Amino acid sequence: MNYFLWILVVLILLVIFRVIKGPTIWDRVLAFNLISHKFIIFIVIFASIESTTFLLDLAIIYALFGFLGEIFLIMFLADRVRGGKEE
Amino acid sequence: MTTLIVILWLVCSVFVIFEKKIVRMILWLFLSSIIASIIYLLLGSPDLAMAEATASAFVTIIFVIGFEKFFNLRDMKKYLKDEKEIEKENKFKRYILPAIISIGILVLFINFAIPVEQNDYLKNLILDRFTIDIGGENAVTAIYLGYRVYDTIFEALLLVIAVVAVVHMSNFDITKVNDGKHSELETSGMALFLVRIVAPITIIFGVYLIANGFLSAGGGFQGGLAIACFFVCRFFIYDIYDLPIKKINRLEDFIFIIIVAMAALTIFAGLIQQVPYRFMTLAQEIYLFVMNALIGIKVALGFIILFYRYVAIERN
Amino acid sequence: MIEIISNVIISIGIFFLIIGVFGIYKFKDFYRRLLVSSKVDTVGAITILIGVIIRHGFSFFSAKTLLILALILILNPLTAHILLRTAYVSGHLLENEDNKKGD
Amino acid sequence: MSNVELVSIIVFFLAFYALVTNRNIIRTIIFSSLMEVSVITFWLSIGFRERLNPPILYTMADYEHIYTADPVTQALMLTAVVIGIAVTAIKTIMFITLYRKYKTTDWDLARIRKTEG
Repeated sequence: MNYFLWILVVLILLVIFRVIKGPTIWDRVLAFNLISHKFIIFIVIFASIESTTFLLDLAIIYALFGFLGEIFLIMFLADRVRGGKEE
Repeated sequence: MTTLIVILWLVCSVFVIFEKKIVRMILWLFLSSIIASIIYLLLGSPDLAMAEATASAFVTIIFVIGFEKFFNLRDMKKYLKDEKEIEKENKFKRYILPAIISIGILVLFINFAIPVEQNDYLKNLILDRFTIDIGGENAVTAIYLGYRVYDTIFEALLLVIAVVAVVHMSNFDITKVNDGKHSELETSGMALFLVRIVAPITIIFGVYLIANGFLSAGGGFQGGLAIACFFVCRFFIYDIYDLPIKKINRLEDFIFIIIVAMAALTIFAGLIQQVPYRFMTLAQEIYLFVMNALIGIKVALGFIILFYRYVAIERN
Repeated sequence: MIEIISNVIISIGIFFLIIGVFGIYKFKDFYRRLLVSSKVDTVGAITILIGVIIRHGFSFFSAKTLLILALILILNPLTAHILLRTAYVSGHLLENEDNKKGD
Repeated sequence: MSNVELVSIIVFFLAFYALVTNRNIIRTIIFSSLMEVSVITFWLSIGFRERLNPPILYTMADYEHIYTADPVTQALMLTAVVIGIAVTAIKTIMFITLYRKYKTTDWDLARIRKTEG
């Protein structure tokens, strides 16, 4: 059961290369989305290893707040080509 | 396992520091503080992992909204050109001297600062006694609501001052800001529909975190931030300006006064000790729950005001 | 016995995640990458969480895992959708994928 | 000196070096919030052993509390996290008012324009 955590961390390491290399900002945000997704699964497996239920609250918080932070990053990254607000 | 994730955190912080574009820096900061939250979990503190996860989301939101008002976040080149205008003073004073100083302090700190043996006397004392003295099952909540209530009061006071500062520094008048359904965010219908589904979950989850803060991991702060997250989701659905910011501000100050009164009455005046022994645990649990609820609501109101003031700053 | 089944199911989920990571590096354009990885990731999450639910049987733990599963099912595709829509609307060109408009 | 402590000290001094040498106000805000995170990691990693379970009652199996995390530092750092958010909010709003007045994101230029103005 423990080596699942190791595999997940290695996967996160691989996805971080995409955050470094990503040509456009959108690839970086996509890679960040995948990383925060993998962390949720990391916590669920960690909680099931220790079989403590309150660690799952943490996974719910990760799902909600990771989503929220990302949404705002994406929303305000928009180039506002339509809005024509080119300072 | 922790060493691998800590190295991951080191990599992300190095990238935060040596990144040129502001947008990527904010993204790396968000990533590094989420990994730091995982490290807190592995170091044995789920409370802090929750607080750090919510902190990373709110800090990112504040940065993105704050900086986006003035720069188009994507091409920062136009705004960083004024760094070149000033003539470059000598490289040594600017870059190499601080490097030497910081490396010097780092080496000194590593060799001499940390005492090698750490005694666990205080830890064992508190872990044995906290259910009797203050009640509840979560040692962290028992500490910051029972043994160290002073610290919580001053921390709540600081939050009130932070909100007052933000309210006064962000000049905001409805007429100049283009009202209506905050037109820049033409989110798609599907996004609005699903955010409407997710939003109630956040507020129910916030109340759950506050309710059993003293039983399992959670507490006033994390619950309050989760409730504030509901209003951040609400920002997508409804207009920005229908929240009575001034009333909420006054309500928050009022709750702060109640917190101070509550702490003064029960802990300092020792009201709980006068309760007959049979009702002692009940009185303690009521006290912990009410304090957690008050702190949660205060933190939630504070961050709602913070968020709505930031969003409403008009862009010049 | 239950332990073995849940371990097998979780390892299948992890295999899906590996395919997701592979998908990021194989495809050259942002849109293809997004399409593959977010879909495969959600499927991986579903299998892993079902494996965890089976491991814990009928208990409070698996009820909470079910809530997390529902949240992931809603949030992950929604994030991918908003990302795709904002990228397209704000002018990330689709056709000439070799436009290295790095920003 | 567990490696979690070592890494958090290194990150602190990296952020300190970057904070001192850069001239952009936005970077100063970001690096100071990074320093806060590294300080909190340092504090938490003092009594660290490999497999620590949290200080919540029914997970504390052992009575000598060897494998239980230290609740004192956690309570201390919980308030530090929330103060970190509040201080970051104030820093950003101060930067916005400064930018609105002096139209620059550079410390030295702002000082020059302040003295000129």
